[in-house]
Amino acid sequence: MSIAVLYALVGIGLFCLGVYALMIHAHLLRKILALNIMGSGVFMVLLALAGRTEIMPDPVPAAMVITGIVVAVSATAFALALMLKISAVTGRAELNDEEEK
Amino acid sequence: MGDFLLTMPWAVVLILLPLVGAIVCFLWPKNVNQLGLVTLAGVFLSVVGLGAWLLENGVYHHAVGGWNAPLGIHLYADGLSLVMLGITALVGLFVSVYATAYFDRVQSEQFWPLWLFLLTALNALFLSADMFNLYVTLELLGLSAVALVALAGGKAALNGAMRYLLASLLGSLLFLFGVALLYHTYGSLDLAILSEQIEASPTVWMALGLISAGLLLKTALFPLHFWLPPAHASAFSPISALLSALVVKASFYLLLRLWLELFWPISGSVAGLLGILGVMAILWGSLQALRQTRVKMLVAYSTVAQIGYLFLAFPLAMGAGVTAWNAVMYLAISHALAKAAMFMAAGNLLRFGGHDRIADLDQLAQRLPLTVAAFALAGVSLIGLPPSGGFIGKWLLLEAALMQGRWDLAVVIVLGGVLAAMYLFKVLGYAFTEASTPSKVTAVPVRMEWAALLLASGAILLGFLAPLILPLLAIGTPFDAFSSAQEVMS
Amino acid sequence: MEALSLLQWLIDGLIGIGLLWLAWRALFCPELFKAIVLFIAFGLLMTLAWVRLKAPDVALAEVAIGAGLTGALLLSSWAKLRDFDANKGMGVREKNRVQSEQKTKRPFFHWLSATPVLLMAVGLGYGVLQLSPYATGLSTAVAENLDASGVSNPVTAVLLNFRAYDTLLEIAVLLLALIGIWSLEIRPSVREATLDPVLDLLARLLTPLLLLVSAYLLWVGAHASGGAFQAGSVLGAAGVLLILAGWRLPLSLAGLPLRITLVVGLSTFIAVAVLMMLDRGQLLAFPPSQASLIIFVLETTATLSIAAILAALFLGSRPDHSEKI
Amino acid sequence: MNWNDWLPLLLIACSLVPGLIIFGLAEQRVRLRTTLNLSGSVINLLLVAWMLWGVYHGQHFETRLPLLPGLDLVLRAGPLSLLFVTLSAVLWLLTTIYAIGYLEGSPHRSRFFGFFSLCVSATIGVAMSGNLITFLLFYELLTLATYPLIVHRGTEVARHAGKIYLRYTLIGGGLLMFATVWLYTLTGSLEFTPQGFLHALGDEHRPALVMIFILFIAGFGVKAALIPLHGWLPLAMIAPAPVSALLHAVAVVKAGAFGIVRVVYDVFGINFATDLGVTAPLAWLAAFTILYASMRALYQDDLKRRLAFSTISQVSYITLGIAIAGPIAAIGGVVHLVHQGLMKITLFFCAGNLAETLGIHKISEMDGVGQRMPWTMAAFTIGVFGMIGAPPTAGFITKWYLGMGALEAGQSWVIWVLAGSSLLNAAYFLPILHRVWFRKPPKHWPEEHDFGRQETSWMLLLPPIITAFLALGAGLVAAAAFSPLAWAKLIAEREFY
Repeated sequence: MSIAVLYALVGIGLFCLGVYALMIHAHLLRKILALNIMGSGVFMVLLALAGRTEIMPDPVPAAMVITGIVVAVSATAFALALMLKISAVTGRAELNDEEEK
Repeated sequence: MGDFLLTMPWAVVLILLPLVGAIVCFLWPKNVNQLGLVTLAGVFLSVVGLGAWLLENGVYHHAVGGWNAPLGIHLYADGLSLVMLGITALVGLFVSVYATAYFDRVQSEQFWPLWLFLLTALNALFLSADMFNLYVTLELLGLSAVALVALAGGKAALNGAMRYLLASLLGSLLFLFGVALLYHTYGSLDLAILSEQIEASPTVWMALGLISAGLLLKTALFPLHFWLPPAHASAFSPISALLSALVVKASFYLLLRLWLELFWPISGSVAGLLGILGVMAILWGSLQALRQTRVKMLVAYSTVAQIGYLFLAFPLAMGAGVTAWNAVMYLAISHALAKAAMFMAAGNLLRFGGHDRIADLDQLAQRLPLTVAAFALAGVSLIGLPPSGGFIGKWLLLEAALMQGRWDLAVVIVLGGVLAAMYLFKVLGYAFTEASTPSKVTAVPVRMEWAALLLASGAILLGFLAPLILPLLAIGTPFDAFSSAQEVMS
Repeated sequence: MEALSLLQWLIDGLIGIGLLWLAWRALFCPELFKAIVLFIAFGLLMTLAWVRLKAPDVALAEVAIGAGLTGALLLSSWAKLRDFDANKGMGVREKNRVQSEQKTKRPFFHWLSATPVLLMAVGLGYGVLQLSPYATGLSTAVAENLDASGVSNPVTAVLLNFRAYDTLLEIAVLLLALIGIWSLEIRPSVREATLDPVLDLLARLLTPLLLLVSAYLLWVGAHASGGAFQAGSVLGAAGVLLILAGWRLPLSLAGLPLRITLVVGLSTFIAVAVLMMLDRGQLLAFPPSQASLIIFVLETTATLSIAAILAALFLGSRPDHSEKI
Repeated sequence: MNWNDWLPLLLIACSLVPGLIIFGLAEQRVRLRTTLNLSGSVINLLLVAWMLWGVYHGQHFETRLPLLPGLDLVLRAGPLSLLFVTLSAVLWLLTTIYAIGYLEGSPHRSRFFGFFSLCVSATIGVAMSGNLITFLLFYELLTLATYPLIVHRGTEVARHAGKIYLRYTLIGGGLLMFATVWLYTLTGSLEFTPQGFLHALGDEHRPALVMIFILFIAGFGVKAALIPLHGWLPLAMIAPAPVSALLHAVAVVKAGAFGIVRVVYDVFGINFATDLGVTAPLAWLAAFTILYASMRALYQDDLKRRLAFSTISQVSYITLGIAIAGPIAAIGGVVHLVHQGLMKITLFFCAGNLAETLGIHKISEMDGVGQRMPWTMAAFTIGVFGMIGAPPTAGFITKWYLGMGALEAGQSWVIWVLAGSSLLNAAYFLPILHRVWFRKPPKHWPEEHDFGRQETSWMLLLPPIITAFLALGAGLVAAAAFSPLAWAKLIAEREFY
């Protein structure tokens, strides 16, 4: 096992933690945190696996991760704004399942 | 003129034009309606141009930046992309016309940039041949769709939007994870290169699982459909139309494309699973639709059911390849037209009576005949009654099912039609009766009624256009990858 | 050599465990504020991990955007949520809030979710372990074409030349997020507009410095780590600081001039794309001789727009509308 | 371009186009609407006459448009098609006149006549279909076009009737589609061919073909109201009288019966079907339907409901005639397509007149109505005698050929069915005649409308009188060259020899 694989496994761990938290938490801020941690996990897998051979670092995954980080911050900003709006309208930063019925 | 048609880089125009339109609408919101309609008209013409090009030259390739794959990104168009682009432009045009009458000033200033971003994302997605680029288009698509849902602003819409956003982001991340695994297995992001090299391995199986799960979540296949009804039912009606008709189809298209071109050699063996989910989606979605008391919620659940049909092709493709895929594409485009028309009709009756309670539709058949006609015609196609696009699609699908003795699927195909008839005619039946408590009515702009009716008529007309559309679909033989796989197997 | 390797393993192992622990705590500690702080710490540790993975460009982006800006967004959202609660004036609000922050679905559901997640973790781990130990990336392809790209930093070459189309769409995503937020029509909270003297001083001191850093990152991006996104986010951070200090765009600039600043990056990108299309028949195909100049123009305008968008994302409400209401 | 290639399509267009225009007309434009309606049906009649002459002289009329790879939309004018088309064209004209009179002054007439025309287009399409997919297309169109007519009045009862109607017919339609596609996957062809196109198929497909046959009968049986698939029909009585007339005599039930004829003759072929052993059970089912529905009719007090059960019974004569599988019985069955139509539409017109003029809906209210409305009741009486099968009416011809055919095919049990049915018909119709002619009229009718010196509006009176004469005439001149019987003989010859 190389260091690359070690980090990739850490990435998988982060991803799965994020999925779990996303599913069980009710508070939207937590869900958003969970998505961000999931994202970090994916980025880590994406970049770490490029380092399996020690010749030179592959710039393509790095570029993809930078793109991914920017996309993630955009999505996070939007999600947070939506959360604030929901909280302003319903008084709670949660999804209310009951009211749809 | 002919030269012009064939030399213009239509695919590039299809991506950049709506993007420029979005920026212009954002900068100068004074004349958004006119700007938007001009953009849509341009997009529509570009699809026609691309179609002419494809008919002349076969598939379209464009190496962006002059860099060939695997270093650069390729744009790619074949019959499958063309049909998706075409349906997008057509539905988009009608929804846009509808929207100019539907929204007030402030709303249309918000609507147009977002909708043009959505259109950019759709076109870019249909034209991309690069896995990571597809991820970016998926994010662009998801964010613009969610922002559009949230425009309605009410409690239900915001909740729906949030649920949709979370599902969409989760889906994108799953997809990206799959892309990462593929990249590190084969060192490329290009679809064509990947498809040449792909073979079964644990990593590829994981990639298949992740990518499929992400896209199924975005396509809202049962049981991952939980986010769809609240989002689609609570958005503004033209937006519901766009979401149900196009956005869901985009991720379906991608799934179809990836399974066909990338994963088919290995995914054929698990295609049955998608079929089972499809069956359950048809049954569950239809039963839920039957229980609804509001038109928009009913129509949204109908989308859940109709999505199920699209997945029946996967188990059938093993023995009836092209017929099954043709069937599913025909169903997809018919559903796009019909469902958009239906949501627009639902928007009209909401505007008219101020509510969409089914039991209180109050003689709409007489008072809003064009809208009810639109709803009915769209319904005919959704049920799969002749003559309509839905009928052709179901016919082909049934043929594919019976050809290989899949009685279970055949029964579900027919049963789904009957169930659809039951829930759709529930609405139509109440359009003939009087409500117990009459409500105040508001006039519906003529444009909104006709936009819905024309689009619904389009769904009917599709019933006669199969000899035109099926050859278009065959450009570049997108379904051939499958046939060769079939030969190898047999 | 052997000892060094062991040390490396130790460091990387610690970083890995630290990341998992921080993520776990950020996701499951009872208090939301603490969770956010832990998340920021997580981001900083991620930066370290990127450095260890020989990706300094990513590390820069992570520290500026992943940890910095995302953290700031999370904190300010948390503060606004708290204000909403305070405005509602509930008697037992503190207790309620804490409960709501901790609230999860029923325990049965925990197990229901945990099982497939665990299965997925095992499957993914197995899949990764099965990968061949030799990377099959595109580093050689990038290296071979680097000369024609106009820059010597390979990451910048990928972002702004080889895969510039991705970057174009990515800037579109950023802009879209902002337009989406603006269309939510969130009213600015009153508290935001008050001036804080300490922050004001800080902002006055830091802004020029951040400007300088940003300019450096932009310039250096062509041949070393850095580039438009890093520069843009640093410049954006300056904007965030100014906003925190209570500074606002004058209304005369908050309309069209601001909007033009927001879209100038994307517009330039499109304009270049179209020009290259007309000139060379291919989207975003830069002639190698002018590539470095074109990339510099693209990066400069992109930096400006990214900074403006990031600051505007932080502000949340539309500056030209907020004054009208 | 050959003119004959487009004639079948034109025939459909001349009811479809006026229909579509009428949808767009304002409610008050009575004159334009009437003109459109009548000119459409007159042109239709002329075209039919032209084609009858043409086919008689061996000309070929066929429209063929591509629909799917390997499958065309085919409209063809053969003898069997023309028999049904002629019936529809004639009865459409009469029903249109009747409906104009019947609905005078009532709301939503544009909608009504629009769907009415659509309904006729679909019926003509069903009649002219040259293959199964075309048939299916128009058959479902017919379902859709009749639904708004059934719920036309917009009451809760009407909505319910419409719902039940759709539930039955769409499930039937689903079965048909299933069967059709199944057949297509086996044979790769759906073209109607005299004596069928299945006998070339190998023996291993026989079980599948039996299943397909059952599916077809179940699918068409819904509209043909074979028991136990008849539940929708009595409920659909809620619709206005012209709709009932159309449903019962021309369009819906007839389309079902016609479908059975097509499947047995032109898909399976009568010999092959007999060989498969599927015709005998069909005959038993038809016989059972004839007797059971007649029994049910005995107990109905509502006039239209009694007529509805009578329809269920009578339509099954057609099925019976086919299923006996002999040339003479076939003539009886096919000719009954026309005869039943003429007789039953007369009865429904008359029932409508009673309701519209005097407000009479129940048989118990009909005492002495013959004195008040002699012309209407005279037509009614002719219809009734036809139903019973008394000579020299059209009904007699049918029963004669059915009986002879059964004997010829060695199935003498059918005679008993016919006799029993005639007795039952007499038992539920003759008491009505007794009331009508021999009882004293009450002082007040339930709800009398004034039509001046006439017993009712001429538009209501003329159609039943004409159809009654036709029903009588079809029996009297059965031996003439262009009589329905002569055509039926032509069709049977083609199938059997």
